[in-house]
Amino acid sequence: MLSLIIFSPLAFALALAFGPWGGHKSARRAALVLSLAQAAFTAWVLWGGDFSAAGFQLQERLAWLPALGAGYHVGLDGISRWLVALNALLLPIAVLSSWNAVERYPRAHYALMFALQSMVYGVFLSLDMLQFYIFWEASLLPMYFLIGVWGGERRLYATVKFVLYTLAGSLLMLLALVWMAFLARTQTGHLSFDFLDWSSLAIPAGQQMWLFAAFFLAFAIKVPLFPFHTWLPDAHVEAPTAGSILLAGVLLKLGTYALMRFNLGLFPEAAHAFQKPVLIICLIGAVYGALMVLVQRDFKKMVAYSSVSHMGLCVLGLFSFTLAGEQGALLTMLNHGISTGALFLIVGMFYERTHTRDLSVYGGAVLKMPVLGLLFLPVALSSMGVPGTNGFVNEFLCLRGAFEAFPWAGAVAALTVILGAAYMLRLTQKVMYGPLGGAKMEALTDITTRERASLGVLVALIFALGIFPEGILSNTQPSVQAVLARLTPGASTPAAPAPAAGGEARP
Amino acid sequence: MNPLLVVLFLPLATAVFNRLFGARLGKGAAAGLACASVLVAFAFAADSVLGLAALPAASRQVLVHVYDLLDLASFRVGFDLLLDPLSGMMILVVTGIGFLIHLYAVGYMHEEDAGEYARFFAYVNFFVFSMLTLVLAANFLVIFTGWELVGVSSYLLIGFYRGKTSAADAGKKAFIVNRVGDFGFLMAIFLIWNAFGSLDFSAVLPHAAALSPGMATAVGLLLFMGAAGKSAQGPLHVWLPDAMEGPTPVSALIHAATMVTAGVFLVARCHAIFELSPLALGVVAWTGALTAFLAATVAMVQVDIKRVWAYSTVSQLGYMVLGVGVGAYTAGLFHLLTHAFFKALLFLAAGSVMHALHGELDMRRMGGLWRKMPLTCATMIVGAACLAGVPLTSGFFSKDEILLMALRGPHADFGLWLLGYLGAACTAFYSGRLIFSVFFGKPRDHHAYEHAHESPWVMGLPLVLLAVGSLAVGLLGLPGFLTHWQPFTDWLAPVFADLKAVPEASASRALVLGLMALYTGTVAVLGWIAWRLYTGEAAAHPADGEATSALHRLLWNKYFFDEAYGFVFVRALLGYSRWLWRWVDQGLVDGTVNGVAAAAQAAGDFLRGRVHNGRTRQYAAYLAAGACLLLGLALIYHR
Amino acid sequence: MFGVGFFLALAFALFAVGAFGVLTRRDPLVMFMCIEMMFNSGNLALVALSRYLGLASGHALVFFVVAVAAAEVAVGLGIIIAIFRTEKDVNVDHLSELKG
Amino acid sequence: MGLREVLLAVFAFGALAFALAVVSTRNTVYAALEFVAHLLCLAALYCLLDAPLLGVLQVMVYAGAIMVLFLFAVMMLDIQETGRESAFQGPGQVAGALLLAALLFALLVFGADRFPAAALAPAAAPGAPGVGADNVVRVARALFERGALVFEAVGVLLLTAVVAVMVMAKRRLEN
Repeated sequence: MLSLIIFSPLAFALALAFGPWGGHKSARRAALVLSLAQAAFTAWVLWGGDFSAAGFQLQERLAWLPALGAGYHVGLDGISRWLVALNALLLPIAVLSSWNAVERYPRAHYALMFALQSMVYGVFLSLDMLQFYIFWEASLLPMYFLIGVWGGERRLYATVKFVLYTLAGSLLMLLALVWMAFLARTQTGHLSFDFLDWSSLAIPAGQQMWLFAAFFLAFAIKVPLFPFHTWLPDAHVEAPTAGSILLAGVLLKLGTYALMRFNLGLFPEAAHAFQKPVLIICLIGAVYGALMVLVQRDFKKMVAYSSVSHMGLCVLGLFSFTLAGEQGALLTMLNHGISTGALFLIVGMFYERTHTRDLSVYGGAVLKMPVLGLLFLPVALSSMGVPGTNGFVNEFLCLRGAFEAFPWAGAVAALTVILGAAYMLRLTQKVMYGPLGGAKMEALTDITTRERASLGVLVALIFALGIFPEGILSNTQPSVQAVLARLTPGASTPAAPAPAAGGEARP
Repeated sequence: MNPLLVVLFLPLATAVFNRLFGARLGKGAAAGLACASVLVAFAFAADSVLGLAALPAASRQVLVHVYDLLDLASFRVGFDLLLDPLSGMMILVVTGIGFLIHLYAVGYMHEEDAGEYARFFAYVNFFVFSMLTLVLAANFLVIFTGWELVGVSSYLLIGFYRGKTSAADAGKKAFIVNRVGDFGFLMAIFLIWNAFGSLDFSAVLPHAAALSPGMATAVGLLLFMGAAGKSAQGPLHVWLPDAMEGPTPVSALIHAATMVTAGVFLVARCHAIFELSPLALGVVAWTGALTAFLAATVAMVQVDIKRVWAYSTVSQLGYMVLGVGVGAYTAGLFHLLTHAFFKALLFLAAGSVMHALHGELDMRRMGGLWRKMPLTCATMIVGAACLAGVPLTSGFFSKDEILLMALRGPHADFGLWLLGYLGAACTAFYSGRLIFSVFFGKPRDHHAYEHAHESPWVMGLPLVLLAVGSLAVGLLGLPGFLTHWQPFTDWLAPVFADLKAVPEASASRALVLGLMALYTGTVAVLGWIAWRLYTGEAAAHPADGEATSALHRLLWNKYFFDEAYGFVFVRALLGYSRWLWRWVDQGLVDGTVNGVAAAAQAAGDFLRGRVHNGRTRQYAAYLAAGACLLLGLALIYHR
Repeated sequence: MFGVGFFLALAFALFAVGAFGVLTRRDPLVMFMCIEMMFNSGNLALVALSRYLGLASGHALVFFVVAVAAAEVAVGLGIIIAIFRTEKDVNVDHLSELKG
Repeated sequence: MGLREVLLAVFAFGALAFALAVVSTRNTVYAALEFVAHLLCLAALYCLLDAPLLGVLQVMVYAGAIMVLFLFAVMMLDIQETGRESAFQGPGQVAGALLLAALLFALLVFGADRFPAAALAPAAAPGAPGVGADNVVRVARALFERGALVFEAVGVLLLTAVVAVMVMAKRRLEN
């Protein structure tokens, strides 16, 4: 069933690319129908899994290269379930966002989006490491073309930078994969790339350091964490709206998901050793990212840097090795996908009307677009992390996790609460409020029903997840606890700073 | 369906309904719906409070669990509501005064078109919901949720006139300064979670003694940081005066009666933690006293009547914080109650004057309006009297109690009393100044004077009700020696039962009477000075800007707080970020990335130049070297 | 004294001298001669080993080497003369148009 | 030290001497002549090493045909004493070349030592090169029986060489 989820978008992509769809109107309608069908199917399959336990559900296995120990092995558990759901959700929205924006080669545009979708499904669901690597690299290609063909002026520079950057990181990971496979052979007698086999390996601490570092570099570039983030603003600025939505909504999550699944899952001792440096990188990333947003002139660059800040917070939660932190990180992946997806959707709507991303042109948009004003507010509040919206829950949990691990880390990370409010309000003020800023603003027309539908769905989710976070947390908890159990079996987690009277019972 | 849920969620429901469909319903229906929902909420609130009163004093608490918010393995927190005497009082104030202000707003916002009208009432209803969430919270997470939602609704309402940049800026400023306070509050919440493993008041406050003194001080100070952000105390007061950009009913409801008192409510609610660390209480008391005095001085020179009342609010909040800071929680809360009434009255009256003079706020262009607006004048005089502390008014009783406690209370200090007394003196002066320059003396702007007219009944009625309320509420907390009938103290006793002793002022009757005489004298003298200055021929207002003395310039520029913050935070931060962006992000990080690419290309070119340069003999040399290498390797590796 | 080692050493010496000649001389003709010299050193080694091992195939191989050398000289000189026709100068260092 | 050894020594050192001479003389014609002498010495060595056929072949084909071609080329190019400036190109390059040549020689000798010829000796000596007429028969058998295919290949190679030279020559005539 899972293989169907992975490969059906690919089939749709081919159908779209070579199917009988003439003009760009019929192509986009077909793309929308197919994407909705895909989303429905995925939802139906995900609904099937029972997630009270921590293990992998709906597994499918196929011997592909037994000599190499590489097979086709897919599985789903609490962690990857909601990420797959997010992926399924964002595609129809991305298709809707390219409704009028894309005139050139529409069929190829939608086909590439479906291909990207299929690759991302592959990454989230694959349990065989070689297969994971293949999907990981393959996910770059559709994005390369999406940015390269339908992008802005400096799209070639941006897209080559994006692909090479990620590639450079993941080559190191390939080395680590091979090393692990041989390690598996020395310990279990046969070469194996299977994640479940690797989980049972006893990896010597020394080697763990190197393996952890290699994996971490590849995923840190993808997340992106502080020193490796400069590709993101360029990629976003030059990407078409649909590209930005998928890039921010899903591709960034590949990095954080992989960090949680592989770095924390396979290398406990190394994770503990690297905990402090990683926390420091995340702190820098979070605060630095927020500062960068304050000074940007370009609308999309602002949102891109805010993603760097949010993702820094997410990995901060990941590396706090506390239940609250991990759950917070997982929730950040979801909520960031929704709120930043919505932000890019809004940027797209503005770009369609004013054809510029330079903020100096904007001002007083709410007077001409009251409905957008109504929908823009929850998205801004979610990005700021105001209670009642989804942004607050994951920020609260991540900060809680960081605070539980190292109070100083929590304190510094909490600065992003203030900076977040500062940059989001500056953005809202610059774009929405104040007097009408010139001719371009006069020509603004309010958002159409199509745009209202896609934005409305995301805003509804923002409120739903904000008010009922337990809906998601309850069924990701067993899997997250399993990862945590591996991480801190013997080692005691950092003692709580104060002599706890009530006592914090460790999971 | 517990009545509390109705009290809480009805305003939310009407807010959402108004925001989405209000415009289509038309102004009457939208306003009617909004006012009705708050009135019904008030009714249900009164009913639940009466139910609460029926319970025996010891167990006067009602806990309502709505649903589970977070359920991590060892830690559960739910959306729980707690009704106890403290929150009972607060919900009555919020819904009661809220309703009157809604009624007033119906008249005040009349000129707006249907869309804006519905949007206004939606936001005000949303504010009532947020404030009730804050007040009824049973754990730190829900109170924080209410805290932020109140911040959001204040942002929306201050920036209500979206077209005006100054309004939007004021909204942004308010929210960001609140967020600075929330940062401290969030840190406190995490420390409490670390220490107690739970966030429920029932689990944390009774066991507060478990906190080490150092930790108690830290939590106390951080909680107060949150409170200062919300109640505009100390360094975080800058946003309140600018919040006057919002419509006047907003100023009355949010920036006078309810939201700004949230800080005092928080300190009262967590008094168990504050009691553990005298240092934290000291900081609270001194911040309160200083703010009270400084704000009062600034209020003396302002010319915009709403700004005068704004600074007066900051000053009165200083008194409440002072009261709470010296351990006199009941006195502080009593002043909160009385202040809610008369400050709301003053703002609404100012709104009525502004409404009559078509938006004119500068008192130097008013005068002699009492003939044109007798009702507004009368009610404003009542309010000003309470504010100034004229004897037998509610303000007199509540402020005296605080000043008495500052002198003789459990954590008393003469300096605190002195600051409080000087503040009270300034308060008497500026309230007199405002009343006399607006209503008495010669009208300075004849054109405006001609057009002035009394406000419609829908605005007049709330004024009258609030005036009566202001005077009546004073009776709830008469000084001890007058009567043993202390309804307010008795009502709050169960909440502060854990305090060692209800802080009875250990003062003799003579001292109390002496102090009262002192205050009455001060009020009378300053009132007379104000009369002489502002009703005589030459109105003694220096024109804007040309400050006569350095002190005047200092006060006129509000101690240069805004300029200092503007420089330190805004410009320095942005400058640093811009530098960071250009040098670190573009230069260092992106530089290395592009540098690596350029280096690779340069290396390629260099090699091409060296190797493929057409010189045959060099090729031969490379060939020979290659041959040697291979031979050597063959020899080495072939044993 | 004159065993196969001696002749092999001689062949290697000739090979080294030939290599040195190719590396240092700038006149293409002399370079060709040195290349021929290297060919011959190969032949000498072959003949010496053939005699030592008692094999005739060594000689056959020398045959082929000579044939190849002849073909190589023919084509090489042809090229040099063609270059000379156009450049009027055959100094190897000046002929460097064929560069990357 | 019989006559054979004396001759061997003479021709061996003669070949080496002439080789060094070819490399060092400035004048190309002298180099060509020295190279011919070198070849003759080698031919003599072949004869002394029981390879009379090769000796004769060397003289006829190599010294005769190829060197004549060289001399033709020298005449055609009428090189004006290109060797006037020093035959070598500055000390640096010469040193480098010397180093490389010495290195080659050392490695080869060292290599030969590593693989003693004895190791290559086949179990049985199928056909010793023999002496005199017997040598020709054996070489012919080696050439045409076992090496027939290679022989044809070399034939093709020579053909292509001839064609190549023809093509170059033709173009030269046109311009």
